[in-house]
Amino acid sequence: MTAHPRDPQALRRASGLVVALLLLWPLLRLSQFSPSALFEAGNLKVMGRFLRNFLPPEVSAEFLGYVVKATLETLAIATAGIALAFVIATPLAVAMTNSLSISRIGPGPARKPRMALRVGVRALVLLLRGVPELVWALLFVRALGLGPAAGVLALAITYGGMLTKVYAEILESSDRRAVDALLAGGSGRLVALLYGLLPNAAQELVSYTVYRWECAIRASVVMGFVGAGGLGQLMDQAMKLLNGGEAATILLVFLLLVLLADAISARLRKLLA
Amino acid sequence: QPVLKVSAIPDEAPTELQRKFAPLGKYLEKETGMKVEFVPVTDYAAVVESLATGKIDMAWLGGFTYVQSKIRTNGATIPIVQRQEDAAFTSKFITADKTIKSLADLKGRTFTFGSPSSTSGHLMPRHFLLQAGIDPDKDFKTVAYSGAHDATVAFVQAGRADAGVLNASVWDKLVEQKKVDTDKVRVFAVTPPYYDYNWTVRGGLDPALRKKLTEAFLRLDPSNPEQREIMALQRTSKFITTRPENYSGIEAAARGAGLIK
Amino acid sequence: MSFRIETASIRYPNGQCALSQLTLAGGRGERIAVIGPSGAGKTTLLRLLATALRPSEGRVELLEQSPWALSAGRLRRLRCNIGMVHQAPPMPPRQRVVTAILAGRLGVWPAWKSMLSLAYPADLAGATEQLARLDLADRLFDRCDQLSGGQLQRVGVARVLYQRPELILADEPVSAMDPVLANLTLGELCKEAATRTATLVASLHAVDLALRWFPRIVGLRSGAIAFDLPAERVTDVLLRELYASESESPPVHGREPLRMAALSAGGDRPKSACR
Amino acid sequence: MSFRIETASIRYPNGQCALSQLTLAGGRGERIAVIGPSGAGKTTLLRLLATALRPSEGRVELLEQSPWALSAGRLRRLRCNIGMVHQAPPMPPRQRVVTAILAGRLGVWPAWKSMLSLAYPADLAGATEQLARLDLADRLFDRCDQLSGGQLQRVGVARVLYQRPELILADEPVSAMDPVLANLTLGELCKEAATRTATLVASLHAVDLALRWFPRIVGLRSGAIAFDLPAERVTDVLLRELYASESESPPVHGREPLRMAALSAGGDRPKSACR
Amino acid sequence: MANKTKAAQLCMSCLLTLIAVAAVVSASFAYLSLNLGQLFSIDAAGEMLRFLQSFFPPDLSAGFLARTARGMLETLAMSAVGTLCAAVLGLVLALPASGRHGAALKALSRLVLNLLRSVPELVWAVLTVLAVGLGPFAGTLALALHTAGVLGRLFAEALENAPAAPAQSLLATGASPALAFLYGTLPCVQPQFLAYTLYRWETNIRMAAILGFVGAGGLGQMLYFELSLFHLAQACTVIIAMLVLAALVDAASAFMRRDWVMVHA
Ligand SMILES: Nc1ncnc2c1ncn2[C@@H]1O[C@H](COP(=O)(O)OP(=O)(O)OP(=O)(O)O)[C@@H](O)[C@H]1O
Ligand SMILES: Nc1ncnc2c1ncn2[C@@H]1O[C@H](COP(=O)(O)OP(=O)(O)OP(=O)(O)O)[C@@H](O)[C@H]1O
Ligand SMILES: [Mg+2]
Ligand SMILES: [Mg+2]
Repeated sequence: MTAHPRDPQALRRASGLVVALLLLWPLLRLSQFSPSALFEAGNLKVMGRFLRNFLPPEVSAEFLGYVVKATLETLAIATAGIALAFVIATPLAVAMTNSLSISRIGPGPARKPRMALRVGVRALVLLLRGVPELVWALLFVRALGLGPAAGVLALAITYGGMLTKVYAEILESSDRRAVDALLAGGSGRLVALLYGLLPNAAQELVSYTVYRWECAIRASVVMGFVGAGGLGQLMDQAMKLLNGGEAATILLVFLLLVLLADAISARLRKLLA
Repeated sequence: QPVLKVSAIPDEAPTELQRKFAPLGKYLEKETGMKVEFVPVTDYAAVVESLATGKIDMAWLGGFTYVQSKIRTNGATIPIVQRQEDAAFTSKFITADKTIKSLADLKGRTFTFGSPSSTSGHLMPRHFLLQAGIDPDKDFKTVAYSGAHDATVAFVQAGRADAGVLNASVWDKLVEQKKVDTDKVRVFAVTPPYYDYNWTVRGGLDPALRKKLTEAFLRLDPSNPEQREIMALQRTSKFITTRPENYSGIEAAARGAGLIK
Repeated sequence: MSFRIETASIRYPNGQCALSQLTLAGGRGERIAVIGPSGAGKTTLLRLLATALRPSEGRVELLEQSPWALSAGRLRRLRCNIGMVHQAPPMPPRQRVVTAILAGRLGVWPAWKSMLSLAYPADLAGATEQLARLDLADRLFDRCDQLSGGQLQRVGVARVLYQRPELILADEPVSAMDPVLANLTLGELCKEAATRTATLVASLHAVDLALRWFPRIVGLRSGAIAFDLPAERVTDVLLRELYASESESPPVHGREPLRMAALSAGGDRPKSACR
Repeated sequence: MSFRIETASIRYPNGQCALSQLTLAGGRGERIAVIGPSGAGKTTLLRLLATALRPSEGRVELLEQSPWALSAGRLRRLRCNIGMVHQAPPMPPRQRVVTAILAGRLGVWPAWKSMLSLAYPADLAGATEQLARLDLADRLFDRCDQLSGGQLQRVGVARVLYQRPELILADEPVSAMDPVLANLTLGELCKEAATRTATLVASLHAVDLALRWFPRIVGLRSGAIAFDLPAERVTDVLLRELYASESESPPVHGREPLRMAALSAGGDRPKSACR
Repeated sequence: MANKTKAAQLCMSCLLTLIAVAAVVSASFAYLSLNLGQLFSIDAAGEMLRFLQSFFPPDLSAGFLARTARGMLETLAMSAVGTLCAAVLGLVLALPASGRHGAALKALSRLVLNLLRSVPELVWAVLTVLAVGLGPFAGTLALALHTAGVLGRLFAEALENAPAAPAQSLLATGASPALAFLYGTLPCVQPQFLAYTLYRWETNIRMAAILGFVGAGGLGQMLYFELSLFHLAQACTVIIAMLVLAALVDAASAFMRRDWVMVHA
């Protein structure tokens, strides 16, 4: 019988915990974290009064007209933006995913340059999604003028960056064995993606894409900026003016759209199951 | 048919701006024979930027945004007309707090401006605050930017900020429309007058068209029942011509406040 | 020479040394069984031959080429000629059997064909044929996660049969199969290797199967070669030594099957179908 | 009675009928081997006994209880007493061996203990002990995806040994092990069953192992019981029939090992360690 | 051959769905009558290039750098604390939402998640400002509430996709669903969860931008301010600071993905 070994991870875990706590403390201080403020009677009363203000929702014909028009526009912009973002994201994600790297196996020839390339793509994607939408919008307004085109492009660029990143992360997290077998059998990366990763990851990819579409519907910054209006902008306005009734109506529309997105997502996932 | 693209700084809700512009747009269509298209945006910078790059032809600008557009185009944009009232515009400091009686009481309180690009909601109040010895970046507890004049009122009325500042014309409108509870919110200080809003056309716009537009504005007459509505919506009784030099005071104030580098 | 490994070592990232200074070569058309205790490095050796692992030191030569000196494109072409049956079948659970089998040719198909094949199988007949050899043709359109252990393993074998590589590697290809099926499957693998004079290297736990189907037996132990002999010269003693647990002497129950297996090996090994 | 299945059928959602009208019972302390061709329904039968599948029709009684009539809480308690070694070890790849083994007792540990155990293993000694029985004590802190096939399978067995259930189910528990190790493992499973008079039901492909270690053999074919006999009465003919491929007569190579296995079974089966 | 119909992977409904998606996308483009061709004219390229040039060089004066650094810290704190709270809340809601505790709880928790995320951050910010007053905590709370809805949904769907065998095998040995989750499912989905959380953190760093207006401060408010005033050099500095933060999070996510970090228990 061997003497019982000690867990070799124990020390690392304990020190990790300590470091995490040490880091968390200043962060909590900086963000002035104080949940007790939530439950102060005065604050609750103010909030309650404000929330009562949400009822009844605004249903005047004029406002509903605005909402319907904004909804249509928003849906169109979000759909077009996501479609372009998808076009941008797919090749970038394939290029960025380490699991799909042929040179990873072994490691084989050209490992270093490929890794450098991946780092490059990573940086590019970081730039796409890291530069605020507003800046992209300003840029495209210069080229295309005010109007949906600039908004769609700004959305496409930032969301393209976000989709790329998340696609890559999803692909990276799914089971590698199937791809490894394919890549070691001489297939190309695109084909390995289709035969080895997608069967497992497709559902999650689709569900994230639909979620992004839903975010695009809510996005207000870009659309308002380029004069495309949209639901998000109406919402911002209603909230800034603390107009509860209007906000409630728009919130209901948001909720409906979220439910719609959920239904679409569920349907697509079922198709892929 | 050629199109005249028009926009306005979003110092009020874009829907409101659109409503205000509709009859004026029809009038200008008739006067110029062009199709007039109004593009509402939600960001001051977008208007300045599009005017500077010729993506729109004419815009309703604040004094400060005009100065910005002038700087960005090296003086190419041309202000053509302004409302009579804009020649002596003021901003009003408001509060819902009984203990605030003068600007000096603001130290250590929370305060909200309108948009950072706003003349009457930010630049000039800041300028006069500085003159009164209050540095907003140091002396206030928190500074928020509500984004629009009517939002500032909402902020103050809901108690989210101890005090705020907005342009006099919007305040009067809100009071008139009973959109503000004057029992709670009151004006406790007013700025000295300054030049503000104007209609500016982009550089390179056909001078003949510019002339036509200027004249169209100047011809507006409240005694004409059709044009009365336009004037009422623009909240003025008369448009007057304006010149770039009118805004050198604003430019100086902006430089002094560090808003133009 | 179909493959040649010279003093190759493999060390996994966690420091585990799975093969040390191993030297082994096989000629075209040879059939080699690798046997050895659990953790001996059989899978590692086969993955080395499949170019899935790069030796930490030493040299590997496959089908007259040095895989790790090749350009990326040529390495891919080389890999198309090497097929591996994995110990745990690496099929995505949601994939259909027919797709999993056709995936064997992805390396040689043009990309458009591979993509179209996702919508409609590009070579139904071919996939059916290989599956039929393993008595599973009726499950062509089932999903991989709807198969039993033995059925899934046969799909893995069928994929390699469909691939038609010059070097066939099989990592315990029959571990989940009943005796009759195991014989059938090894028979098909051997037949495939024989008709195309491809090289077959298989790791096996069932010593009797190894001795029956493979003329050459390599015993692996702790990452090194314990013996490398023609099947008829593999003796009971050698086997006992090979499998002896490192910590203690072999358990008493272990003796019988070994002798039995060894005995039957010396006797009437059928030579018919293979070569 | 340890378990009793009465005319139970299992139909998978895709329509595949894996068990049809099967009736089988086992007494406390019995050791039963289930053998049969690939796809016969062995795994399905064991999953039925593990309450992982609910019969489409028929009745199941386990440890004197009707699992599907129990409340959720009582069903959980029942399940604590049933342990299963899966055909494909179901360990998350990134989990460490020690955690995977300790997971065997989750059902009986209080929740706080199980949670704490994620931070620091709650019962290092216990896990080491079980692993040592299978000759793998030195891999306690490795991640499951860093083990070889046979090593991972042993982790699965160790988990059930650690669980100490009254009904031990083992689905091909030694398919990835070499002969010596397979004997060692089956020996430990039998010893465990014997010392605690637990019931052991194992499916096996290696007929010789089944005949050596199990007094009672159940032959399964196409979801129905082909025979259910004491080991010494399992004849060559029965086995040949059991494994005969449905489409054709058994391949000629199949004969030898079967006879061999059957013969050895009749002979000197060691009875020492088990019971 | 009867197999022919079975062989085609594209079923009728898949085809219909594909067509529907294509139709909706082209309808959107048509509705907006987009003319993206303009983008590729020399003129447009020149305009954009000139605009980009006006951002450089960034303002690197000590005073502004110090302000930026303080903004970075504030943003980091708000986004980190907000995301952390959201991850915890999201996980708690994701478990029932993935259908582990029955259909009723699933529907309920899904509704809560949908509500949380259909209300944009900005709206939450207005509410939280009323609840706790102007300041970073309001921003933190707003981020946390919205993000919880988002992460909850993403977690739930990742859970539904996770391999079932490990948890099933534990359930079959009598482990409670919660423990089966901890020992069987979490190790499989943990990388995915971590990736989503870190990614969301990155998003929240940017989102803190919008929250500037609740007086939460940080980089977001600075960027909004400087961009509005066309202080492009200063805006450039702020953008670089945001990129640096995002890159840090990105690197952390890559680091966590390393095999030797990803040990589960
Ligand atoms: N990915 C890995 N990381 C670290 N160590 C590994 C890895 N894979 C295998 N090993 C170790 O390397 C040694 C050889 O493993 P290998 O899989 O080659 O054994 P094997 O002979 O195939 O055994 P088995 O018969 O059990 O499948 C073992 O000790 C194993 O634990
Ligand atoms: N999840 C499933 N869905 C549909 N059919 C299944 C599923 N699992 C198994 N089957 C089918 O049920 C039948 C019995 O499967 P089972 O796994 O019980 O066989 P087995 O006897 O264990 O075979 P093996 O020896 O190959 O493991 C097989 O035909 C198999 O294809
Ligand atoms: Mg192996
Ligand atoms: Mg089975």
